[in-house]
Amino acid sequence: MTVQPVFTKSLQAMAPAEYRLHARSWLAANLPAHMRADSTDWRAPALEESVSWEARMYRAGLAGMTWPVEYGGHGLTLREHLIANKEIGAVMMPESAGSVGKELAGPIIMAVGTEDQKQAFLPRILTLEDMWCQGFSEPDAGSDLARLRTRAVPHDGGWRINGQKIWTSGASKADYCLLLTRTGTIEDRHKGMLMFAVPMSTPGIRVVPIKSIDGKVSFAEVFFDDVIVPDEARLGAPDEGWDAAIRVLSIERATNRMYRPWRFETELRALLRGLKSDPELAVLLDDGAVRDRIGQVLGQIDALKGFVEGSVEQLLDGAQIGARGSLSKLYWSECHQAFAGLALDLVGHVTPRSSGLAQRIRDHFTTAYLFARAETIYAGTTEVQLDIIAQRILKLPKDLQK
Amino acid sequence: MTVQPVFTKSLQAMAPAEYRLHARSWLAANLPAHMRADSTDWRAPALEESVSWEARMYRAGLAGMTWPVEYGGHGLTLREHLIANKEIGAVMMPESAGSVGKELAGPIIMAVGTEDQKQAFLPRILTLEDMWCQGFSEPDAGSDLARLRTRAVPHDGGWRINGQKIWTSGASKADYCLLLTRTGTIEDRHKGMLMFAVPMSTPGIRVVPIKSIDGKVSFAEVFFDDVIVPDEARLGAPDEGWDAAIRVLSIERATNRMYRPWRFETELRALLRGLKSDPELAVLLDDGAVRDRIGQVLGQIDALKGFVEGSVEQLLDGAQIGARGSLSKLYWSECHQAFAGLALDLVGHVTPRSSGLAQRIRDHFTTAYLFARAETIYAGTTEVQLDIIAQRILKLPKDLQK
Amino acid sequence: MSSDDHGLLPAELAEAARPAIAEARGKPARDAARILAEAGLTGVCAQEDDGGMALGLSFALAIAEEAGAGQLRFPLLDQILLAQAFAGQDIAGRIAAGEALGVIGWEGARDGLLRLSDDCDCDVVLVPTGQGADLIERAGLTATPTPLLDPDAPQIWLDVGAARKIGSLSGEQMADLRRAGEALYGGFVTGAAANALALSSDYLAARVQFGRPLSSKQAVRHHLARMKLLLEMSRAALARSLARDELGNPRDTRPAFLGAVGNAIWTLEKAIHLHGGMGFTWEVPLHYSLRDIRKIETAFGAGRLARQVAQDFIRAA
Amino acid sequence: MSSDDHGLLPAELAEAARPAIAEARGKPARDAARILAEAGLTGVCAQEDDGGMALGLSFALAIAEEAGAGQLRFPLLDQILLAQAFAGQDIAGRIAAGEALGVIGWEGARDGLLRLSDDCDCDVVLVPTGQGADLIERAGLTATPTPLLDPDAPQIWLDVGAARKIGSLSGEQMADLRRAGEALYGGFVTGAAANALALSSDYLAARVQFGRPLSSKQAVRHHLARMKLLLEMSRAALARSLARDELGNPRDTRPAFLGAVGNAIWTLEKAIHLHGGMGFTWEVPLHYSLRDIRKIETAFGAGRLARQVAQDFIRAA
Repeated sequence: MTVQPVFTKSLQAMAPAEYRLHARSWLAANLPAHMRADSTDWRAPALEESVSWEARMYRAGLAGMTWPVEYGGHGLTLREHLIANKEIGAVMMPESAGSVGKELAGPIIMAVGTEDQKQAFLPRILTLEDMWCQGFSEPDAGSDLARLRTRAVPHDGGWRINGQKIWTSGASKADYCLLLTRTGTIEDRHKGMLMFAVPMSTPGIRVVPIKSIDGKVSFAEVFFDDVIVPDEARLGAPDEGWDAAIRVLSIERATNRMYRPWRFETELRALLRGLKSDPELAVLLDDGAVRDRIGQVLGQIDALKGFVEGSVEQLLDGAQIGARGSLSKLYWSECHQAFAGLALDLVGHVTPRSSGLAQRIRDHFTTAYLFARAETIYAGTTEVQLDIIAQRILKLPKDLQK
Repeated sequence: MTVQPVFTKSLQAMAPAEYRLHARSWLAANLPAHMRADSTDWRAPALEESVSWEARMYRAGLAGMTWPVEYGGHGLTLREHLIANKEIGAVMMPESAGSVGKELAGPIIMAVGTEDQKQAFLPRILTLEDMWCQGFSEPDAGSDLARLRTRAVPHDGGWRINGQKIWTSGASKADYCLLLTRTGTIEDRHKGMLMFAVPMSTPGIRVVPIKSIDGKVSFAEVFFDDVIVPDEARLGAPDEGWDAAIRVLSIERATNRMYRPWRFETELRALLRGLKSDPELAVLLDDGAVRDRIGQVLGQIDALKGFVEGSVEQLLDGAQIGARGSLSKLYWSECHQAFAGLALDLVGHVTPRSSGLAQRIRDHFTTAYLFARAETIYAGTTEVQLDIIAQRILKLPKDLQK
Repeated sequence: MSSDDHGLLPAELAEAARPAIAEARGKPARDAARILAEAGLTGVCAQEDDGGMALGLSFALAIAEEAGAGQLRFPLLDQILLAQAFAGQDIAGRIAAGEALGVIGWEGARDGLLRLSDDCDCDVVLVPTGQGADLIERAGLTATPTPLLDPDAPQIWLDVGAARKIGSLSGEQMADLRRAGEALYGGFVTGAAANALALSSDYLAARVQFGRPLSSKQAVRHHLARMKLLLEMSRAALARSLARDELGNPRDTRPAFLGAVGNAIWTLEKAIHLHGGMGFTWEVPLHYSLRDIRKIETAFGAGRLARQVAQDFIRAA
Repeated sequence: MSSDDHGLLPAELAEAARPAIAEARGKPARDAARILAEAGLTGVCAQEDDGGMALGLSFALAIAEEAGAGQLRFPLLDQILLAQAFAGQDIAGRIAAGEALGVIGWEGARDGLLRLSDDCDCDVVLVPTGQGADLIERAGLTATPTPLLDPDAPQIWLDVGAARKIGSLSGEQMADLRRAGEALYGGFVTGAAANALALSSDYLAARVQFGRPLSSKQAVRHHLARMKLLLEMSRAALARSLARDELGNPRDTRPAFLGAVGNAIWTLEKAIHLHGGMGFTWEVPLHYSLRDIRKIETAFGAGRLARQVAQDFIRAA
């Protein structure tokens, strides 16, 4: 652990209202204009700028809230996690460059890692000293992990890995890959799954970038050809590791990116401000159809806020979160995707003679519309979420009842 | 054959444009105001009024267009059928009281009946002297006819029938039931299906009306307890009859109620006229959201018109109609149901101080909204139609291809 | 939430209310009022001096959902709201006791005409005015029913031009009552949707086609899953709308109400569709809820409300 | 339909056009123009004196659908329309021959700015005016690209304040051209949707999950069935919009165009979704069609058009 968070003690002593005020004022004072998507000063941040900003947020107590202090966290509760997320949602800051580490690798290491692994990995995730990428998906295996083909076989006290991963976001900038493999044959299906923390500098790893619809290169295919790792790279025992990871992930799905409904509202406000900044565009907002849609979006946002807050209450009460994450992910993705379509329609009226802010908003929501295509796909498609709700929440029978 | 159509000869000599003019002017001159749903003189027609009106339409050459002259038809082509349907669609006349006879029993008898049966039944369907009801559905068998339980067993040179039917529209006013039974056991599934023309006066038939969501009693359950019919009541041979019927029905599905898109447009116009008739309501039509929806509906109507006209062209060219009926039924039912929702929203603004026409339109579309609930259900639900499109039109594989 | 709830949870009260709601269902309005009053429901938010239980609105919300699920066709929510709003006045006690019946005409009168979802032959009617609201006597006023949407319980146009005023609410009181009304009616339609989902799930699990229940078909499962999704979102939004914001101010209840109504309409229409032929019979009771929800949508002027919500947000953005 | 079509059917011409469209795809605009002109496509509706084939618009519609399906990113439809509209003028022959390039700015200029979906470094631009349209020279005009929707083929704002006018269309000519343009661009987006459906069907039949192709899942099947439904409805509406009505008058093409655009957007967005992760890669070409359709939607001012259609119908009702 190299960096001590600057506010640890005082953060833990803060009442919720104080913590909220701290988060709000810190962000207002520290987020540079060029990182605000609703500022005419905006420009695409370089990786090092994102990393540095996120490391600062962490030191200010706005990342790693619930992680234990001994692993670099702030030792706070889900209540502060929610408060921070609301404030993060209230500003148009860039998406996290270190989310795979913070949302995926960290919690899994916390659940199944050895004490040495926790000490080694966790603090460096929060300080952004280590960047992680996710190695779960394969070209031929989406939600059907029985088709996973990347294999790990014992080799000289360690493991030899061969296979191919896809949709590995941030692979080219990552220090480690959270890699899912199988040790048995494909006939073993869900058995024999094994996870690793693989340094991306290991020989035999090749990263092939994938250009996505919004013109960015944030994904990659990653090829593993006879990649040798020591046994210390293993996360958990075979089977045990993956099962624990599944449990962790279902909680994570409900607690990750809690800022979404608040950000959604901020985006709506940014869109409206952009249009209002130009009298020729402002009249668009007098239209009945536009108002109907805005009214609808506001109801959706309120529902999502209530749902997230309810989830936190339930978790704080010690309840199982179950498949609630499927409900919020599905609802957010569909509502937000539809909103992106509305925004695209509206910013289509912006011309080179429109205000600077209107042009900024046009650029932002044009890209947002394209990127929103992915929202109903990643982290479980709409259809997967609906299947989960039918199966695990409604428990609808597929066969005749006795 | 008791009634000779009055225009037969001249109808057959008419050019399409003449026939269109004839249909248009005849309807304008003959449809009483109290049968026009968009007239303040409207009142619910009594059964005998509907029967008399439909018989007159037939004599005027506006029903039975494509049926052969020897069975009371007008011996015209599908082209005239389409022309008549367009003109029928252009006025807000009541739905046919004899549609089961004209759309279902007639075409099936034409396809599988004996010459005696054709002579006996077909002309009286067109003159409305005989009313028919449909006996296909059963409480436990919807689209899965393998579950059909009504049985016919040989009895004294005729047949004894036991079972129960449901959704039998017009059962209480019908003279005959077009009854689907099985002669074998339920394990024979689709085999051993047999159809009958059963006089509703036969002892052992009991009709129990079903009240529907719009407050009308147009459906019934029909119970058959040891109903004895002579062999002459049989329509076609076992299996053969039903298979032919299925083929007939797929054509019928594409050619029945061709007036729908034109009626749809007429309904939209009636809604608008009703609202325009009152200055306080007319302003509703200046609203952007309302205009967007109207623009959308107009596009849907144009598509349905083009699709129906295209189907007629194809049939006239001798093409197989295949599953095209699924496309038009599905599209019409969903678009029309959504339109009914829009109409309900708009007529919700009508008050007792509104114009008489506005109040008429409110009443009409309130009932229409309720009845529209059935449109995505009867004649094959949305899901059944989508399954048919996937299976028979797109031929999407369900199993791995070799 | 009231501090004087004796550790009672809203869900527990709703559970306890269920038998009374079931008993009141289908009864004439006066009888229903007595049954519900005896169970403490009409006065759930009324002051103890008025014979009420003085519980918070979250309790009333739970009861509202229960009433929607139980298809109670009696204006229980109006009784709850009026008994609370007229605290300390004679009418509050009489309503809480089930002795007087009141209904609320949410949109206010236009050209002297007030629309009511169902007037239940009531004693008093609350008529919102530009500022606040007037409580008027129902007796002697001319009513024009429009029965087509709901023949059993027609919407009524009441001519309130010559009404006798017997009480009033200030602008602030009416704003409170309107917020509470939006949340409670949102709860009612959400309960109706929950019931429709339950009926549909049961029906489709029991209905067999090609050797398997219809609930085994993915299209059916996804429809039901969407109903569940919307149900939980409505509940989340409504519960939140009743809680104070971070600064202790009341929240805007309109988006939650509008969302709940839209979700409930979708759910009921889809439930009727999924019931196939049974769905549009009078016998399967789904249609009652659809009528109720549509009447509530109209009563609150949902279309206009949505525009206002948007306009307020746009203005403040 | 032209009477001089030598028994050729539109579908046959479209089939014959396919190789040229495939060859032109991805080529620089000038090269594409030559390839398409050699195949007779740019002049399909132009007069024979102008080097055209003098075929009816139903032939151009079939080609438009083929171009959409083949993801041709070259303004072939504008060439067809301009070569027909300027019949007998020098520019028509040069466009039909692929020697000159023209594009149409459907919405007309506002404050001197004209939006083009892609200007392809063209020679001439058609600018609708209050009545009719002006043909102007492209050379020397300032262009501001807005590349975010389509980096490969950015939308362009052209400053036409000081443009040199070299031709014009009367109000009636422009109305004809606009109708034809709506039908043809409707055909283009419908072709794009047809291609998306075909790609999706193939992909989902080949993609295996839990031992079966994804196309065995009812939810997937229903999505694809809906694409097919909308596709056939778009085609039916467009074909009808080009046929004269019973009185021999031209039909309103706007509803069919708007329907086709809405259906195509739905189809492309859904196709991308159904392709899963592959769908939002640059490699799977669905996104090109989505960009094209969105640009066409914007170019014609589809939102404004829908309002006009409704307004005209309301007025006439």
